Amino acid sequence: MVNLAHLIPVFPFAAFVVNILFGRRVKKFSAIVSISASTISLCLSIYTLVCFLKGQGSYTLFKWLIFGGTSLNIGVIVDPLTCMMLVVVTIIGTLIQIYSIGYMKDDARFSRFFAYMSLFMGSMLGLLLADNFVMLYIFWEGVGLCSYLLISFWFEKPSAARAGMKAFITTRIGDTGLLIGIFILIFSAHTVYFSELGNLNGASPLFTAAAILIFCGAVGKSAQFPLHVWLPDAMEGPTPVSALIHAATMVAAGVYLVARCFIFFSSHGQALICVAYVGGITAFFAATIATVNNDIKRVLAYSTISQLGFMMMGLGVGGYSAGTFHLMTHAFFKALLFLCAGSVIHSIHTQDIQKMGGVFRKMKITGLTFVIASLAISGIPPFAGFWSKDEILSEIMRNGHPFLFVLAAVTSLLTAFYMFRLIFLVLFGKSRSEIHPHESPKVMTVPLSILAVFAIFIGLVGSPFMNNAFQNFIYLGQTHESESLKPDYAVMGFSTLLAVLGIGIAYLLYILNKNILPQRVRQHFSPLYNLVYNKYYVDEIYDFLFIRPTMRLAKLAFKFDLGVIDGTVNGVAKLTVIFSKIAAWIDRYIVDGAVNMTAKIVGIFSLVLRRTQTGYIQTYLLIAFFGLVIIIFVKLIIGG
Amino acid sequence: MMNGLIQLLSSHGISHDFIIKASFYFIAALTLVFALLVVLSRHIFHAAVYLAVVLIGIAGVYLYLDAEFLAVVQVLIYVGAIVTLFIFTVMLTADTDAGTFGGTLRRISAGALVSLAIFFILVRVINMVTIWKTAVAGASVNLSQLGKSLMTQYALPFEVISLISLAAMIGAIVIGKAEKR
Amino acid sequence: MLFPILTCIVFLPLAGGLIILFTPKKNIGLIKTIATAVTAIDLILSIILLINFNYTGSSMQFEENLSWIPSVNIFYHLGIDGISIGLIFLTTLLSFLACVGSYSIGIRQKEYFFLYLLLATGMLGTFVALDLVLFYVFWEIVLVPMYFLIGIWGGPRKEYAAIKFFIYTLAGSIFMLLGILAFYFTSTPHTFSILELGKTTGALTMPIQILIFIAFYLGFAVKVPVFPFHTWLPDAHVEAPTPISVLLAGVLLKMGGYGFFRISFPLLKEAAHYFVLPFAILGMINIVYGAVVAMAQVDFKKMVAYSSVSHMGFVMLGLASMTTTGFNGALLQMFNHGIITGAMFFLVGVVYDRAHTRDLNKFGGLGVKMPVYAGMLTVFSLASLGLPGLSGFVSEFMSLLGSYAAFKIITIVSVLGIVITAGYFLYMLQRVLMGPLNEKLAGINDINKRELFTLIPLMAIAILIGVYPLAALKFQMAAIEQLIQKLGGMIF
Amino acid sequence: MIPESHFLMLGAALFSIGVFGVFTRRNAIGILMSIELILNAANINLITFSKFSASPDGLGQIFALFVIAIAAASAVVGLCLVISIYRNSKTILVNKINLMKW
Repeated sequence: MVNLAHLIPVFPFAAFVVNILFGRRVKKFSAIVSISASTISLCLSIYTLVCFLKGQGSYTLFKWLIFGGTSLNIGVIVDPLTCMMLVVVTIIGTLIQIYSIGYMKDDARFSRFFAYMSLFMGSMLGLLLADNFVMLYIFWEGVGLCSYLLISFWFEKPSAARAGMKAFITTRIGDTGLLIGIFILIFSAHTVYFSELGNLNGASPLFTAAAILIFCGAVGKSAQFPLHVWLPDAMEGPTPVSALIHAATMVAAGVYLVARCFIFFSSHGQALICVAYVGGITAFFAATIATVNNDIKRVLAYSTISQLGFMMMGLGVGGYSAGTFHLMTHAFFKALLFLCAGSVIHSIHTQDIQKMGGVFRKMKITGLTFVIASLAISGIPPFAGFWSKDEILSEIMRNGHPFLFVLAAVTSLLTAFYMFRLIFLVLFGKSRSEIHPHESPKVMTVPLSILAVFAIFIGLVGSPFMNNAFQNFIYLGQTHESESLKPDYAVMGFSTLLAVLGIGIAYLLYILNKNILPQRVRQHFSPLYNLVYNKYYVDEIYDFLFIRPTMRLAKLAFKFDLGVIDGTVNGVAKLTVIFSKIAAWIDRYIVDGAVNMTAKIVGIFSLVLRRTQTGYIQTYLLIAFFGLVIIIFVKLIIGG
Repeated sequence: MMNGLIQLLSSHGISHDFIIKASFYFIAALTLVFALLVVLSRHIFHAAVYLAVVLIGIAGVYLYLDAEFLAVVQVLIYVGAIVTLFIFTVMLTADTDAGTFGGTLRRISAGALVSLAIFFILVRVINMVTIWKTAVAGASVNLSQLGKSLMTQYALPFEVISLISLAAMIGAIVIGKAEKR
Repeated sequence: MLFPILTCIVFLPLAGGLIILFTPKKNIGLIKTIATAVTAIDLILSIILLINFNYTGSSMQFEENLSWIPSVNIFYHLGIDGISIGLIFLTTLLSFLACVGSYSIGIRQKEYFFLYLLLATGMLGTFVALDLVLFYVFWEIVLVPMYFLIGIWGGPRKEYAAIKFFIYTLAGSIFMLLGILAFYFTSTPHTFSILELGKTTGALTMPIQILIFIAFYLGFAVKVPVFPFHTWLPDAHVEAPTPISVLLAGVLLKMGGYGFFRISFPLLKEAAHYFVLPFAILGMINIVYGAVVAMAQVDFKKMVAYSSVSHMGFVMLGLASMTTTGFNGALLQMFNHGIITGAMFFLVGVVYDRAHTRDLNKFGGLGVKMPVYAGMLTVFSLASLGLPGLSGFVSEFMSLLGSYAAFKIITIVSVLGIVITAGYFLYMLQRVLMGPLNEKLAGINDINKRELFTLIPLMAIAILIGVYPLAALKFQMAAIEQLIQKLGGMIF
Repeated sequence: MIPESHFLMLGAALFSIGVFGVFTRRNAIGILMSIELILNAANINLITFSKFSASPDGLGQIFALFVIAIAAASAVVGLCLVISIYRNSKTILVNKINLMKW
């Protein structure tokens, strides 16, 4: 059973290189190249899953970097979490790439799109396989890069360019947290490898800080509360991108990271609680915004943030398997939701749900899959969402977090409400503007139906009917003491009730009395409504708090640089010029003066002497003799 | 010749020694006075005549120094030739300018001052020099001895002097000749 | 080594320059071929050097030692070890590529190429000289041609920039000369050779060491450039013609850093330890201040110049850490920065030649018209903002890691500097490549073969070091280890 | 006998009068006369020394002869010069002859 796990990311990278270099010539063919690459990766990951079941562990490859004493070897980690994620990511990736053939058919830079898609697949798979923090960080940034490239794919639109930049910088801020966390680990814990994280049981505050910093990286990537602003704007990118990156895989990387170092987090309690609360707040906060938003993709984006918050909450309360299970199921039905939204937008070319209505009649398959996905996400029993969300709710209850439980309950209620608000506004009722929806081509609807099948049945994997196969699989080999696997019927009933309640309210508001009630609600709670509608003005606050001051600081620094330092330099230059003037003046009047003075003296002196040149010989003789006399006289006096 | 004259006088009862001294001082004073006159006289012609007198006085002094030949030569050449030459020149250049002597008082006083200073220095030097004190009054030099040494030991200077005189003569003729236009 | 390879490398350009002096002025083609041939041979020689350089040995290799001025005990002493091998290769590579890039120079080609080759000799000499006087001579040789190159072929404010550059560096180098003389007189057998001085450093008392260190610091700090002395860099870069600013950023900035590695730290051990904290703080200021000011730039070249200030801050930080990782990171950062910023200036040159303006707001949407150029610019911008997988990240990561061991707060602040770096580079990318196409630039054509030729090798190296950093690290490992042992730093 | 210093005094006096004459005389001929005086003063000294010192063969007197000869020559030349000056500029007053004056 030779290890092929490390080849998984290689194929997408190869596809990327092929598409980038020969993109223009190969045009349509590039889609085939990247899809074949991801299918190969899919088979390899299934193969790795099979090997893993037969007991194939992780292994190291070669030395990559040397820090002084310790050397850093690259290796591949193969454990239940990775295999599960590998399979999920490759399945969804392939399906979405097939889907985007239809979606991006008439785009000028078709080949470049697929190049970026396979680059993303490569780095995402690399991230999953990395066995140490440094490699994880490298692919982590790689994935961030792809999201930047794909968000600003249609860079003619300035808004797309800005969104891309915003995404990259916000995630980058999170990444610096992760980087500092890695430094702490490397320096104080002398270890970088995930496998060695287990034995760091000493609960020193430094490690807790490291854990929180690593979580801060996850917050950036998975768009949790403080750093979530970039995800809604990321909807500027093409819909398959949003589906793949901003719903299923990349944003899940944050949750994956927390799950990966779950042992490390659990040994430092405070970090875990902090994860739980951040997750809870994000879930509730995002859900409220989703209820009022009018752009179909932004609603789904906020729902993703909310669901991610849900997963974080699951992990936070210690429900390792609950969190990861929800991560898997969510990936499927959220991707499906985005693709449905994509095909709707593809046919009616608008994203504003106010203008839509009655789409179901024309787009049967998309409509049906859309409904299935919404049922799944709201947590209606047979569908996937129910099982994973129920797991999380029971975990929260069991680990005794009353406040979190209330938060989770309200969030799941709101989730059901805004999903079905979407369903009723988009699919049913009369179309509010002259739109003429038409069913998307086969190449788009087939992946939709496959994903719909997954959305229905994937939940059963973790359900009691298949005696919790997923949970056992996740915990294979590790001792799992926290989670009791007996189904908690009370919680199940309660969550189903919440879901049905949500759907009912939505039905009441949007179908029965059309738009009377919503208007009245809006007027009644108008201040609250505006606050929520404007996304709690978070963007504006950030802009005001961070972006504008940095720009002002930058200008100030530049002026300072010009004024003060250049000023001093030019000042010094002017000073020297002044000095030189003074020196010149001195030189002219004093030094020169002295010279002229001596000249004058000599002049005066010579005038005196001139008078002796009278022209009479006698005076000359007189002077000569006078000299003689003086000399003799002196000689006589001195000679003595 | 000097001793003969002295004998003549001493016979008249004046002591031999006194006579010599008195006569010498008389001649010396005479010379000095006329020398001053040469320098100070207003008319150049008078100056020339006074010069002749001074030169004769000096000849007299030579006699006291037992240098009879020189006295004669002095009188012969100096007075006879040179002074007459001066007088010719004076005649030729009968400068009408009155008051040949003069010039500003300042110049005279400066000149006087310098010459007096020189005189005092010379006097000082004479008194200082002591070697003469020991010297004994040497024997007088007779003429034949003078002639022999002139011809034998000092033949070279003698020839040089003749050359100089010749040169002077030619020079005088060349300068004196009227320039051709 | 019987064949004096180092002397050849150093003086070959000069020989080429002299030949150019004899070629007729009109025959520009010949001049260009000579210059390119000379720099190409130089590059091949340095590659030969790389091949048979043995990594394990930390002592000087390819040493050449002839007495130059016996009366004052000055030797013509050349030699390279792990520290200078990378910089030599960088210099020969950049001078070859910049020479190819200089084909677009329009006026007075003959003087240009002569001065260019003279500059190349000066730069190479500085990196191989092991005698302080020889080092100082080469250090000064670099100044004169650079002054003329900026002063004659520069942009609008060229005289100001050239004079400012010249006087700034000269002022610094005078202090350096004082330091050299101080070394000469304090060393017992009165020697200038860096190796001997290295052995006898024990003798110097602390205050003398501090004085000499400060003297050398002034000389090198102007070149690096470190915070208060950096204002010559943006002016010199903005006004210098493209190939010259490539060399200026690619190599001249490294001479300062190299000076610290070769002279200041090994020879003045205690003083180095004494000044470690101010070094770190200055490094931090350089990074953050450089990044912040770069954010506010409108002129493309000035922005890249300030980014060099910020990147060289990592060198200072790495040096301050006194750890093998920090030193390795600093040295590698110098090499990587040379490659990346050299390429960035080429790219700026490409756009400047076509649009005749460097104002970032005047560009827009070039990505559509110049796809290959857009790809190149994106790759190099990402490399310079330290994206993992490209060379920038490796050296920054190691410097930060090394300096983290010594100074925790300073490193954390510097890491924030990286975010700002990402900010202004993406802001630049957005203004240049993205957004609606600026109609004035409609007729712009993509990057041509020659410019591409100058960029491909640099990109290849950047990616190679990014993916497999040991390729570059293995050269300098032994030398850094030995230096750290001598300094008594941590083998972390 | 007359002490030797008196003769020297006489010579000195004559010399200084001659010098005084040279300084103050405005007439060229006057100056030449004064020069003759100076030369004679020198002669007196010479002869005095030849008489009072132990010079064997009247060296002083021979020397005096030579001086007289030269004096004569110089006087001749001087006078001719004076005559030619007179012919040129009609005056022999020294303060008028100042062609050399700058």
